[in-house]
Amino acid sequence: MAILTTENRANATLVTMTEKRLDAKIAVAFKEEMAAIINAGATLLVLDLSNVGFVDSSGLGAIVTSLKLLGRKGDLLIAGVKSDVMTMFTLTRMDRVFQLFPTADDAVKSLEGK
Amino acid sequence: MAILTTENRANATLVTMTEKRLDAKIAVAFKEEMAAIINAGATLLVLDLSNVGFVDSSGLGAIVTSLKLLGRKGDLLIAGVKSDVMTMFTLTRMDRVFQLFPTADDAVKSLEGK
Amino acid sequence: MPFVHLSGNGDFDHVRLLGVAVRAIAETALAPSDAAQLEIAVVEACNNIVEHAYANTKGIITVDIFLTDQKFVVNLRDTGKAMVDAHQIKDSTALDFDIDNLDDLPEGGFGMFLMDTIVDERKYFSENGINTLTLTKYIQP
Amino acid sequence: MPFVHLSGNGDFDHVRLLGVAVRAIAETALAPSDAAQLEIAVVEACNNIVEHAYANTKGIITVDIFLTDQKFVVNLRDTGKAMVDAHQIKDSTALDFDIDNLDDLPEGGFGMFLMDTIVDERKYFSENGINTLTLTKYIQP
Ligand SMILES: Nc1ncnc2c1ncn2[C@@H]1O[C@H](COP(=O)(O)OP(=O)(O)O)[C@@H](O)[C@H]1O
Ligand SMILES: Nc1ncnc2c1ncn2[C@@H]1O[C@H](COP(=O)(O)OP(=O)(O)O)[C@@H](O)[C@H]1O
Repeated sequence: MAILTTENRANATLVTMTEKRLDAKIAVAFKEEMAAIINAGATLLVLDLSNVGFVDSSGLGAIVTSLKLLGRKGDLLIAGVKSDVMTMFTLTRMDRVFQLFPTADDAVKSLEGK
Repeated sequence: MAILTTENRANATLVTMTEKRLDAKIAVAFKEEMAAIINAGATLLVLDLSNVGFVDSSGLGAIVTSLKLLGRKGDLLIAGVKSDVMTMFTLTRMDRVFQLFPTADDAVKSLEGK
Repeated sequence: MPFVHLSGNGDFDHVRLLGVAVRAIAETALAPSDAAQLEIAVVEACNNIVEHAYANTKGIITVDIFLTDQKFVVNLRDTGKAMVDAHQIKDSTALDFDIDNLDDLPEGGFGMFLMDTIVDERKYFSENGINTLTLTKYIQP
Repeated sequence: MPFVHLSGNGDFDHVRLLGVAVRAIAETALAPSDAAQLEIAVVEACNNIVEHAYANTKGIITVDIFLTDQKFVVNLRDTGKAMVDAHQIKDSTALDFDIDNLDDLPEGGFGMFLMDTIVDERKYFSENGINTLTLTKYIQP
């Protein structure tokens, strides 16, 4: 069962998290599916978290792992972060590491021309 | 601590439930406060349940008790029932006993001229 | 198979807390509206334990939740007075009232009816002073 | 004083269920956003029990909740490996990274920091093979 779905949107790859929780139970699967997407050649990624109501530190760590794997050659933008999940980003200062956008459309648009 | 607040609205008494749950813990207090309102002379009542997210059979019974106390001389309209609470009314057929209105304003308006 | 154990004192304060906890756990497996209905069934069962089994004496309510792909099972236990004849308590009369006759309207007696309407199976047995009520909700695939 | 007892197996499936149950109970006493944060703290504590105390062996996580007007107390117990020196594990280094240096970004190690940021007190002790972590959140009057 895939926890991520992908879709080409302009020059970006929109990655949508389908599950409601990104936690320790699912963090390894998340990293593996992200790695598959990145290894298949995607470099401009938008991760849509609008279905996600809970992220723990394993889940957040899994996103950081994906960013590191992508490296400096790409971009990983995050969209649709709900307020409870945003707390996790701000408490850990990850809101300053990632570019966060209200919606996937906003994030896709910001990548145009890159 | 009052669980009901009252307000005069046109010819109706608007009774607002302030708590989020109308259950066995609070059913007796609810009946007592409703009795005080009815015994003080109110006959056209609108009960606003828009703050209420959970009603059990004790809570529903307490509303029926109030209706019976009011008797045929008055009216007890119910407003703002959320969908989870509506289930309780429909499962017990009480949706056919009570007149239900989307908002307190709708209920107050329906009593005009009574 | 996930299994969570909950318990609290047999009073209405704790019934609330057990109710919301069961609902939250149910929401991980059931549709939100089904989880909300399950909270009603569990609260009715707990209220009965407080009112009839413990009848104002002290005791513990134990709630065990078993969760499979096929069903959500809630096992409620108490050590109070056993139900006299659980199978004789039918749901059929609870709704047998005239909606236009004010005096006829029921102010209670909905508990068993609600449980039977909401869950797919209700089983009760009493053994060695422990009363066990099992409520099972099937999960649509 | 309301007191609810919860328990489940020490694995990530059960951590989820314990987490949502604690949050639902917390919502009866705390602001929704505080209850959401408390879920994070409890899930981090439970994840640590699964990863470090039980470290892929089997065991039970017990969560006791005490609720007063002043505080919401969550007591987590396990029977796994005790923490070597709970007081030496500081929160100070977790956030000590350069946000512009990709290689420096932490992929973990946030658990203790999050607990300390979210709750007002964290206490740990280990006795007779039972490890107890107590997280206390004060309730604003
Ligand atoms: N847990 C229980 N222990 C003992 N008797 C019970 C229990 N639950 C229900 N009963 C009996 O069954 C009857 C019907 O219960 P219920 O439908 O919930 O209505 P109510 O509790 O409002 O009377 C109760 O009045 C009581 O006599
Ligand atoms: N319940 C526990 N039992 C044993 N050791 C623990 C426990 N919780 C935490 N630790 C130790 O404290 C360290 C820091 O924990 P934490 O801040 O949650 O980060 P992480 O678990 O991601 O390493 C862990 O790496 C582990 O060595």
